[in-house]
Amino acid sequence: MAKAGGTPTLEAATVEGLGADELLDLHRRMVRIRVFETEAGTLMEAGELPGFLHLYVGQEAVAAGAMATLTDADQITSTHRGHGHAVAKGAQFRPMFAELFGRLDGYCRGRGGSMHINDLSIGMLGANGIVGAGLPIAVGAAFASWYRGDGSIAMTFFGDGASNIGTFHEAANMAAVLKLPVVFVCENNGYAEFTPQARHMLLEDVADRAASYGMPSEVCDGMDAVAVKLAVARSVERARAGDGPSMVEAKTYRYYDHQGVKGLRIPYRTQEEIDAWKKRDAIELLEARAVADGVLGKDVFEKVWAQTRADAEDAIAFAKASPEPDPADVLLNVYTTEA
Amino acid sequence: MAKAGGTPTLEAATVEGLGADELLDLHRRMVRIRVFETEAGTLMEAGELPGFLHLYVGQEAVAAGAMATLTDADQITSTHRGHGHAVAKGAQFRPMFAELFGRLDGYCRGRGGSMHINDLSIGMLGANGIVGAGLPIAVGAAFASWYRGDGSIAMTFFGDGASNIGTFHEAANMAAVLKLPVVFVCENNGYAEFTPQARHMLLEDVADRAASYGMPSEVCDGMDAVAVKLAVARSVERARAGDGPSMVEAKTYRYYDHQGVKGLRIPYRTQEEIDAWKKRDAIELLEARAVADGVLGKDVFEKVWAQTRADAEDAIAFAKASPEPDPADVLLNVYTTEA
Amino acid sequence: MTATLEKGATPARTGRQLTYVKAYNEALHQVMREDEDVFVIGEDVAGYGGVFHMYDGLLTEFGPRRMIDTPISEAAIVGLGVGAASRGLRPVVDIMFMDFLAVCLDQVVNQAAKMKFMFGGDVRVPLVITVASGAGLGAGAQHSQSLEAWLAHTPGLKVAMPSSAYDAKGLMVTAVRDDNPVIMMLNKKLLGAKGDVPEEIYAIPFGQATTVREGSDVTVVALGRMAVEAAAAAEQLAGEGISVEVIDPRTVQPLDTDAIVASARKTNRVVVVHEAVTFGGLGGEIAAQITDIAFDHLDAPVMRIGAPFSPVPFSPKLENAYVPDRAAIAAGCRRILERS
Amino acid sequence: MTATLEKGATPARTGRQLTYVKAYNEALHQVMREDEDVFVIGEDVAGYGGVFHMYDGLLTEFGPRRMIDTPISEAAIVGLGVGAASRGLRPVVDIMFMDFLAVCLDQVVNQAAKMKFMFGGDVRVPLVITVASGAGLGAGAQHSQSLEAWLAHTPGLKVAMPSSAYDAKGLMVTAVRDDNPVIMMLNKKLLGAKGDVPEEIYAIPFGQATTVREGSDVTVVALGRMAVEAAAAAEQLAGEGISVEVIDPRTVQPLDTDAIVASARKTNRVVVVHEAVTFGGLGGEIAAQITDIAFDHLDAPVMRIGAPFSPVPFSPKLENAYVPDRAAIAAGCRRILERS
Ligand SMILES: Cc1ncc(C[n+]2csc(CCOP(=O)(O)OP(=O)(O)O)c2C)c(N)n1
Ligand SMILES: Cc1ncc(C[n+]2csc(CCOP(=O)(O)OP(=O)(O)O)c2C)c(N)n1
Ligand SMILES: [Mg+2]
Ligand SMILES: [Mg+2]
Repeated sequence: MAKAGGTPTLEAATVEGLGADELLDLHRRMVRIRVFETEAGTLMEAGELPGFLHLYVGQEAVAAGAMATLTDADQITSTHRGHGHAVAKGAQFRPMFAELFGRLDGYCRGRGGSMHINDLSIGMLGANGIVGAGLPIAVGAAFASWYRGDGSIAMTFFGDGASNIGTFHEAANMAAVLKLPVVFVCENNGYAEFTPQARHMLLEDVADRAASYGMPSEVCDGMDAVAVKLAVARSVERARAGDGPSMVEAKTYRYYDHQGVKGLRIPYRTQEEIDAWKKRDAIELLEARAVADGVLGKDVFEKVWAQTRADAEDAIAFAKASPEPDPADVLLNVYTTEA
Repeated sequence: MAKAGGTPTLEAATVEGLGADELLDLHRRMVRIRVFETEAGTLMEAGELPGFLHLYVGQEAVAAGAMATLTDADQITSTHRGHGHAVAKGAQFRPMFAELFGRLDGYCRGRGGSMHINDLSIGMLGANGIVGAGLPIAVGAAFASWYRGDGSIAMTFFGDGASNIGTFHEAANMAAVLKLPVVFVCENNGYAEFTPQARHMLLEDVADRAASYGMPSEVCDGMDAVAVKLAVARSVERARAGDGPSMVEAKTYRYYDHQGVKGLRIPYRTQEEIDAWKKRDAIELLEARAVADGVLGKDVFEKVWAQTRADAEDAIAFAKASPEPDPADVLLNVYTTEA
Repeated sequence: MTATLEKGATPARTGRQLTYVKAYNEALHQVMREDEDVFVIGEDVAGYGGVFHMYDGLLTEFGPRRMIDTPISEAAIVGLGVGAASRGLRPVVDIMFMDFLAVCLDQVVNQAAKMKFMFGGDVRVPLVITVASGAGLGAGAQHSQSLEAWLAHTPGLKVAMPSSAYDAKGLMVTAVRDDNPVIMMLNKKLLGAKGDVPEEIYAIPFGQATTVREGSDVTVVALGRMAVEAAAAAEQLAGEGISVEVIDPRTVQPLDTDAIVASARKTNRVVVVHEAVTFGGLGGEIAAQITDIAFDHLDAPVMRIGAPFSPVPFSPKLENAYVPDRAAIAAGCRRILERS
Repeated sequence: MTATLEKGATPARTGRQLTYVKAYNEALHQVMREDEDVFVIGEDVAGYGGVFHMYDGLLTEFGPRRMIDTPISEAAIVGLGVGAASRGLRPVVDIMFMDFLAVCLDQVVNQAAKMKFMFGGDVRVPLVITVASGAGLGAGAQHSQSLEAWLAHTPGLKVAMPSSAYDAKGLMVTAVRDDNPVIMMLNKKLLGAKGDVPEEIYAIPFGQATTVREGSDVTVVALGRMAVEAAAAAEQLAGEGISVEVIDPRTVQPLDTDAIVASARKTNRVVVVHEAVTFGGLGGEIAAQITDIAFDHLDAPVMRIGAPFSPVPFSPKLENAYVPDRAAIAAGCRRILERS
């Protein structure tokens, strides 16, 4: 198993048990994230985007694998590093890029920015600028599922660093006591900003904290979308069956800096470490394995990349052409005014 | 082991390993709590005390056993149910009763009341009206011990209910990561207000939550002052040796209602349950065992009771005679004005 | 069946007497009957009925699906409310003492309040957060605060401060039906106060002040329980030949500036009174609004009466002196009349 | 070595230029040298030097005992500060963005602020909590707030809002030496702004406003970064023949009412400006105080300029329109002169 922040020692990705369609679905979700984030990073480096940008590159297998277990009726809450979750859940490039530019056609009509992208029509209950704040909100979404008995579930994403804040503890315990259909997915990339995991908690596995709530948990390879999907699917099944919450921890890595693309200051990570993780790049792993196993051909993947790049190009052009919000409308949507 | 909120199945108290002096010390601390609280309850029932009163009767073994491991240089933080901790740490009856009456000679000069009694001269850093708030403050006190390297430690008391609030989690993790000399003592009386433990958490032992922080923990019989002292002493030793924080859970029971003496509404506990716990009353257990083992005679205990009752009588008279604070002084002590 | 009071309408009083807390409780019974999406969650709200009896009887009628006890986890309780509300339910979250908002304020001000705006409008957060506020019970510095100024300063929130049983019911009905997060501040000292409460369900619109008493010499704008004290002061001053108009804004966010300014224009002298400490309290906001709009009508600067700048003291003697009361209000009125 | 400025004293400017954030950083270096009990704790303050470079170089000089990185646990971070301060240490706690105070406000307002009072006086809480506040960086609704109104409304706290590098250093020195909990609000948009900063250690007393510019037609009381905007507006208005006096209170708790009122008496017209939303902001408090004391000197009601009643929008276009700036202040000054 990978040591967070250390050298990855995971086995090669598995494709077992998943059909070509499912693999392609995972691949497509990952590629869409990778392309979106790479483009966003380029735009930011070029000084074209206002505000902060917490890129998801490197962690694609987690969002892709987890989201492949959900339907649009299922709800997720996300984090400051939310683009990957949005894209994997099915968000569109056009309003996403438009939001990064602060334009009227953005998901938040330019009001929210990177950290507040949401799409209620697909069950994406929003990124969040406050570490840990999404966890209890997901518990509330799961409460609504339970209250209505509509078969939907909720899933919340959080980092290794977030597992130290009070809301993690409160949300997990609340979900367990009320036996709500929610899955807690920890994306352990080994760092909270610039602090390595070993300096912010003493356990190796965040998942072990689930025991405090009588909650089942498991750890999976967060560079392997198939492994993530299979692990999360077990938790989702429990949630749908009315057996309450579960926790899944995916060991993963972010390629870029905490915020933006390149770290400007102290090298809190070694190049060696970064390289080692990149050798197990989730997309490359999946492609290589699928090709080696003869499940899918290289050409299929190429098409996905090409199509996705074209989508991004289109979306960026769309975003740049989108009008800026009108300052006269600043009070819009502070309140819901009429029923 | 006692099931919190259920029928106690603990063995009789042990006096092993403790000398007559130590037993008498434990006894004296417990009796002082019992008498103080019983008198306070009587005064409250008679309508003589303003505000809230969360009585500690039933839980005396915990405060007595734990505090017997500390010196005045060691710091504690307490809870809304703080009288027992204050008394066991060495607080005086006179300023305690005066504070309950809101008088000038009270520990808070009448400004604080029951929930804020403190005595910095003996390392009592205050009761606290906010559930869970004392935990990180104790971590800070322990930080000061570590920073100064003065050999002192800190201890924080909290209930089963408090183990569900965010500050419990944050404080425990912080203490563990920084390896601070602090002991977390959970007084599990089986209820958070009127909610039984089984409905506010899924574990039987709060102490198991220490594992989330890589922290050693143990459970002890909270009706047996000797058992508490021995268990807490092990944690204190670790703290003093620089081995970081530990957690001790004491299974105990409160005899009176959550607030005040008698519950006025729904019987959230059965008389049977209350009676069963009272059969293992901490003071009676200790007395009976010490007498049976021939370590101490009944007369010694009688003297303690008599002396303590006299102290209480004196203190109540003192408190009643203490002047009320002057409304002209309301702005006193909002700020420290001169160094 | 359901009456929503029009602006300026005088609600029908029926002579039926109910306590403030019972009126709040009746509102919940009625809105829960009318709307299956309403549920109540908090510490000891179900089995125990709430530490202030606010939720008595609801578990029996609505069962454990709609009346939910929780662990001591305020941030998760409010967060649960936010998540459930964003999915269309109408949670009523109980946070017991208002002071406890400090342990969960992020979910209130950074999540519930901002979600709709940050999301570009695509969400509604019909969430009610009920808190017990106010001093006067010897509850000490951490169980006695009036923190409406924090909340009214937070765009996205609404804040109701009922001063009577009638308002407790009517404002609660509106709060639950509102599609925005609402803080419902029940005053602890008023819980047992009886008043006229019609049995039918009725809603008092937010942002509509009520004229507790008409008068012509001086206007007292009084928040929450201070409306009761102001009315008593007015009664007393009437005996001295001073005619006091008492305005209770009922909600401080939104604030009925029109009604307040209209009264100021009529009496030319205004006293604003609240339980919160004066410095940084809403008295400043209200005074500034009045002065800005009706400057030329004022015979004297708007006077503010609030608590002195200290935490709430425990001792009854100190606490009584600390919280503004009818005597302080009457004195203020006399002073402002002398000054102008 | 150590200079504490007397009330009204003009601090010696030496021509040495430092950025605002470097000035803050220099204050810390100096107070940590002079007092072994001072330490810094927070997320990424040590190894990384703080996400805003506030703590650069301190780890190297003072080592890991006095520069402590923590898990993401704001309530525990502040709580640790409270506990350590109550034992006589002088913690500087970094909470990064001011908005994050909402996750740990209990430790700030119910513990740190009230402890001395509740305890009957027998404790000191010499705690500094540093936060980065303010909008203008496209950081969105949860990373851009100015929440001084919450804190200044809390008895027991002090609140400093430096508007220059000079003040960042001098107020920080005072904050660390103060025996009370102090909130040090650094404005994010000013971090890189250079100004005159003497090398020696010096302390600017709390509750002492500074006259940024003298003038005779209208007074602008400007909080935090708004003092910079107000000075620019004054410069512009000077060209139009309007003489503006700019007062920067430096600390809003305590507030230098005397200086503000003196200026109001001189110019007879006052504009108060802050970044926070107008409703419930300190503009109301300041306006009410001025009006109360200097009513007869005012030619027009005190004008308040603040942000509109919405969360901070992300889009630069909206955000620029949202935050008050020199143009808005100049317009306000012209308007108040027309009005009176
Ligand atoms: C309550 C709060 N504290 C601090 C921050 C600043 N912050 C943003 S992201 C982050 C690190 C989060 O670490 P982790 O949860 O592991 O997520 P990752 O960034 O690694 O994806 C911090 C400290 C914040 N946004 N909210
Ligand atoms: C933050 C907060 N939430 C709720 C309360 C109200 N309250 C006071 S005591 C209590 C129960 C505490 O239970 P536990 O920790 O088990 O302590 P016990 O009362 O059993 O000693 C509650 C909910 C509070 N004071 N503070
Ligand atoms: Mg991380
Ligand atoms: Mg308990």
